[in-house]
Amino acid sequence: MDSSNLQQPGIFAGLLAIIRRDLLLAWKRPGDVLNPLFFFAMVCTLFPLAVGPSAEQLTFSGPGVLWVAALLSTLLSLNSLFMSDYEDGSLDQMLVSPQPLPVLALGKTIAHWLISGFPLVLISPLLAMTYRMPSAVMGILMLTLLLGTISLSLLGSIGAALTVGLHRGTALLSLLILPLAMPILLLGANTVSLAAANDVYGTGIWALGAYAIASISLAPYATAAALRISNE
Amino acid sequence: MWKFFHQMASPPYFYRLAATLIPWFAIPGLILIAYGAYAGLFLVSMDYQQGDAFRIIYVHVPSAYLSMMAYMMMAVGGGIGLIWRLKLAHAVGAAAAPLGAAFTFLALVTGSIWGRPMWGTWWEWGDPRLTSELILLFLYFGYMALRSSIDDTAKADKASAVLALVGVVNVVIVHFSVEWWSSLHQGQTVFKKGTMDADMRIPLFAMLIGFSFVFGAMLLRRLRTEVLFRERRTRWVRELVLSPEGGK
Amino acid sequence: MEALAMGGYGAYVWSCFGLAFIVTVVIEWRGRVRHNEIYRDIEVRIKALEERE
Amino acid sequence: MTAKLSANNLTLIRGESCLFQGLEFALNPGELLLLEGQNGSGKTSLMRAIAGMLSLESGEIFWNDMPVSGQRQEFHGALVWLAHRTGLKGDLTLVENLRFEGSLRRQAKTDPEVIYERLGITRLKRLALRSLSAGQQRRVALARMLMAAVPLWLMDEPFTNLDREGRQLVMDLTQEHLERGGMCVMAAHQDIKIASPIVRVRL
Repeated sequence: MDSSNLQQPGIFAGLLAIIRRDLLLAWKRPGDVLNPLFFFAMVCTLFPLAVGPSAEQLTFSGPGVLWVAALLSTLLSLNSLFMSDYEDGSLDQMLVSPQPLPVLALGKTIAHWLISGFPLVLISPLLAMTYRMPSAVMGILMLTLLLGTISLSLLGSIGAALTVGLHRGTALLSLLILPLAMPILLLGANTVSLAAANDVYGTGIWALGAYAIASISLAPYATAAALRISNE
Repeated sequence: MWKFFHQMASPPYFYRLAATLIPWFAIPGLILIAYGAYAGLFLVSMDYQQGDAFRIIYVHVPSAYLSMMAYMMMAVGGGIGLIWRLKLAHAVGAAAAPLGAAFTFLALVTGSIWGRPMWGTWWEWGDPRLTSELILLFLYFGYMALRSSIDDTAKADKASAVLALVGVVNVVIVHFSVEWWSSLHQGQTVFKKGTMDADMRIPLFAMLIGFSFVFGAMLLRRLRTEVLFRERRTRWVRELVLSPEGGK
Repeated sequence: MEALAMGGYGAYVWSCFGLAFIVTVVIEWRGRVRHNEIYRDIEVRIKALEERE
Repeated sequence: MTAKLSANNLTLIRGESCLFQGLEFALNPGELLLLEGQNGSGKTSLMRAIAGMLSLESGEIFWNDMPVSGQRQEFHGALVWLAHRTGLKGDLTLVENLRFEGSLRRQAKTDPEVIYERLGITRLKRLALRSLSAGQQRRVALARMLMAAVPLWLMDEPFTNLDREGRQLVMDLTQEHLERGGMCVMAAHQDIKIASPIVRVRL
């Protein structure tokens, strides 16, 4: 590994470095990756237990349940996004780093998504199967979850940055982020339902894509501003 | 021009100015509301479809309007506060949030009461405006919860300003996505556009302006409280309190 | 009396107007109470400081 | 007024209390800025304000006679921050931690092995930081500082958790850095023995 940067490394190097570090940290603590997945699977199990195993009902409510479970599971994992950095002083180091803070915040969020959002997208067909979702619809489910979890992670990073260091962080984070996340849930779940009903579902995909692009380009700035404020 | 703004924003000046301004907002506002309410309740002839139930718009629409205006004010105030470090602008957010939440609540409840004879149910998920209004209420709750959980006022100001700015972008997205969603489910709304006669509209305008004026008066009063609290350690507050006439 | 009944919708219409009135009054009253509390706290603190000097 | 790092009329209010008011200093290459004061007198806050982490009530900090607020990235590229909390990850090894830091900022030409040897941490290279003592972790943080090729060191209580030998090492390293034309801002509540010119700020 070349560690003799005689020049100031560019922002792309910084972005990759922080993604790599966070992935390495997650690798050393696999619980952080697995807990949201278990949570996702368990919420999906709760529903048939509560309303009964009728196939018709499960097919009808499957997209909604899967999406709500994905939203809650992402929210659960977001709380720890900046927590350990705040506690061990890494956040201070990020703030005085020559790398722009939005880049570092984006890197951390990307790593978070790779750890919690992406595996969730990968296992979603498995759970969708138990809800008797036709395999043709599963592609749409995965696509909406892919776009949706990216937006959720980015949106949630703003909330995590605002609440880092507060005592009642977890409950507060949900209170801040859930109303903001409602459009994503609404677009995602309804698009899958439309696809399941053989209806036109293009609008929702485009809207989710637009949301994801807008949040990639805007959310890191809000997160950076929030981190500066929270760490004062 | 800049000098004027700076003088406006100086806390002791604003504290006194607001006290003189309050009646100038409150009295015209109350007169307009009195006229609008009387006309809306008794003078305007009833809607041929909805009967007399449509008279609820005279409180529902102004409340819904103010619920969104208050959120806009929080966001604009927060933005100004972050960029120009104007403490008074941050105080606007703190003062407007509970008022906005109250009017959002009012818009929700009146909408629900109106829906009861129309839909036969107190709550209709298919109505996009009520759903958006409910999400707006949650946004207000989040804003106030964040504010109250940060002890340091300066920090609470900045953090909640960021939240309000993110939230205001989201309000627009909520609006469009909920419209799309309700169109999928053949959602119905009782508020139809362009079906109002002029004689129905004039009292509604009176109510809108009247509510806005009264809101202004209430906001100014709360701003005075915020200014007093934030400046409690300063010399001018000390002199104000010790002066023989007091400064409530 | 018939005007007040609003063709059967009276209860709905009047409860809306009444609620609007109550909510506005309550929120304004709470605002005033808070203002007076803060003013009194400041007054007590400053007068206590004055006396010590 | 020309100085590499300077400040005028700094006022900082935290919560209810005013930590300092109208504070000024000027620092040139080869000089040490020593912040003295009791615990809780605002030494750390002043350091954080210099690093741009706290917003000041009034005043401005200048780097090359230009306000830091207008050149934050350049200024941060010229400093390292050694704080009470090391900012290193306990789950990662020494090398993994320092490699990450190395990808963020410009690095010195010195061979890392030489630096490890000097600090006496060569044997600890492959261990997770969590398993090291507080003093050893401190030495890793010092290694990060030495590996960065920057003129300005911000050191908040650099002697905590270090034994006598370690404290002497910090003083030697600081001395060498200053002799090379570097600058230091140090908050310490014990006296330090350094031959270079010292600018004192009493809080």
